[in-house]
Amino acid sequence: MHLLYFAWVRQRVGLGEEDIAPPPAVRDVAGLVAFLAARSPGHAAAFADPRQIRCAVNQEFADPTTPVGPEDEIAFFPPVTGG
Amino acid sequence: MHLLYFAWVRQRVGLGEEDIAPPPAVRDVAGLVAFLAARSPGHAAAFADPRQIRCAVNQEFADPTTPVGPEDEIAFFPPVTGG
Amino acid sequence: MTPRVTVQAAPFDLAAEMTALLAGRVDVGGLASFVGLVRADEGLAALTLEHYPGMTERAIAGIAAEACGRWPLTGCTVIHRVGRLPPGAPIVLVLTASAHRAASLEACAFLIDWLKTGAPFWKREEFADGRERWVEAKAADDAAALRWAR
Amino acid sequence: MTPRVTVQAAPFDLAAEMTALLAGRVDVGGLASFVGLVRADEGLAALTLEHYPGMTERAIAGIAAEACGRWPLTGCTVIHRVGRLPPGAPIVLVLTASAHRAASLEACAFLIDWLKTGAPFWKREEFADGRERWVEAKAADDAAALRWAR
Repeated sequence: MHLLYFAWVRQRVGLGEEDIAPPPAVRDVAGLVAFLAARSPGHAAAFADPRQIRCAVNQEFADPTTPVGPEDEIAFFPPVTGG
Repeated sequence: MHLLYFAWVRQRVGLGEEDIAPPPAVRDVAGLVAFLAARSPGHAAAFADPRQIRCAVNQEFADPTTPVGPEDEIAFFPPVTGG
Repeated sequence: MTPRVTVQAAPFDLAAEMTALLAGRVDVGGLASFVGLVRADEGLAALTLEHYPGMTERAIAGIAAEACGRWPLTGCTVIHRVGRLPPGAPIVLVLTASAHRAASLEACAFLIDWLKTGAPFWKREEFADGRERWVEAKAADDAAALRWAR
Repeated sequence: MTPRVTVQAAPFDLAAEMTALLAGRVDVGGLASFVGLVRADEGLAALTLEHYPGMTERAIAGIAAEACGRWPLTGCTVIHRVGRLPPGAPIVLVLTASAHRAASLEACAFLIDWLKTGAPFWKREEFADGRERWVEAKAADDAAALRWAR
């Protein structure tokens, strides 16, 4: 599972990307967020308020119930501010 | 009184501009149109259907009741098609 | 800020006009533009635009000032060409700058809509087969009609 | 017609982009553009834009294709810059060409509105006094929030 972090999520985690292999119980975005929040103090800070986090699975916007698997590219980031 | 004609009004009248001195009974745009329509066959053709004619007095859009006087610049033209 | 309003036969330089609205400024967040061009519909060979020198410029300056009152513009440029123009030629440029994107976009649309209905210009079409005709105003576009017909 | 979509650090050449949309055509009646620029509000010294390489380009291409479905566009270009930009720098360009002015203006406004709310970009502000902060999305601008919160 390939993870990407952007903007202040990246800064808090301390990494732009990482590869992880979560336990099989992690089946969707909500489960992955709970798993990641316990991974390091940086991850904990990044995921402290999930309402501030947006997620994309394989480059499509996702929600907490979106399934995740070992081959997926999963990105976490704040609400977008382009234009 | 200085008159200006634009677009097909100009083509039908056969003149781009002219100076005229209408009788004192001509006091407003409607009176001026009636006076002009009798001035020549070209004028008659131009003013045959007043609904197709727009008017400006001293470079402001006018209507049939707008007063006209000897010192005025008065223009007649079709509905505008700019942009 | 006084809008820049020009009626001219010559082509306009859009990049130069934009640069002029932005030069030395750091308070412009949005710059909207609209360019109207001659389409070769139905075998059109050329479009000739006529205007009322003096009144046309005054009328455009008036509506540009109104746009500046309705929206907080930092810059506004309207250039309308006259004379004989071939298909593909630019006819009109509207440029609006503002701190905020919505203001620049709305003011730009307002101005080009008004130019269609309120500015003293008249278009004559020439076709490849030699026909010529004056473009007729659409009823919806003829704002001046109300003033006359009331 | 495939929209041209680019995310790049380099400045863009608006005149060249316009010329490309009009080259050899006589069926374009309206060309609308919007340029977004960095404002120096509150002592802003620089804005740094980050994006999600791959997803950002796909997302913009998707919405540009949607715009081409909604409006009869003859051309559409979206260029969004990333990296560190000083006040006054252009950030984003949207260009839309159509036979009709309303289509070009509406599609241009639609695209820039969507870029604010749907494209994966994040802005960090640096101020003259050394402070830095990530720009927070306005609630009204956060279209993705619904997907998450439902």
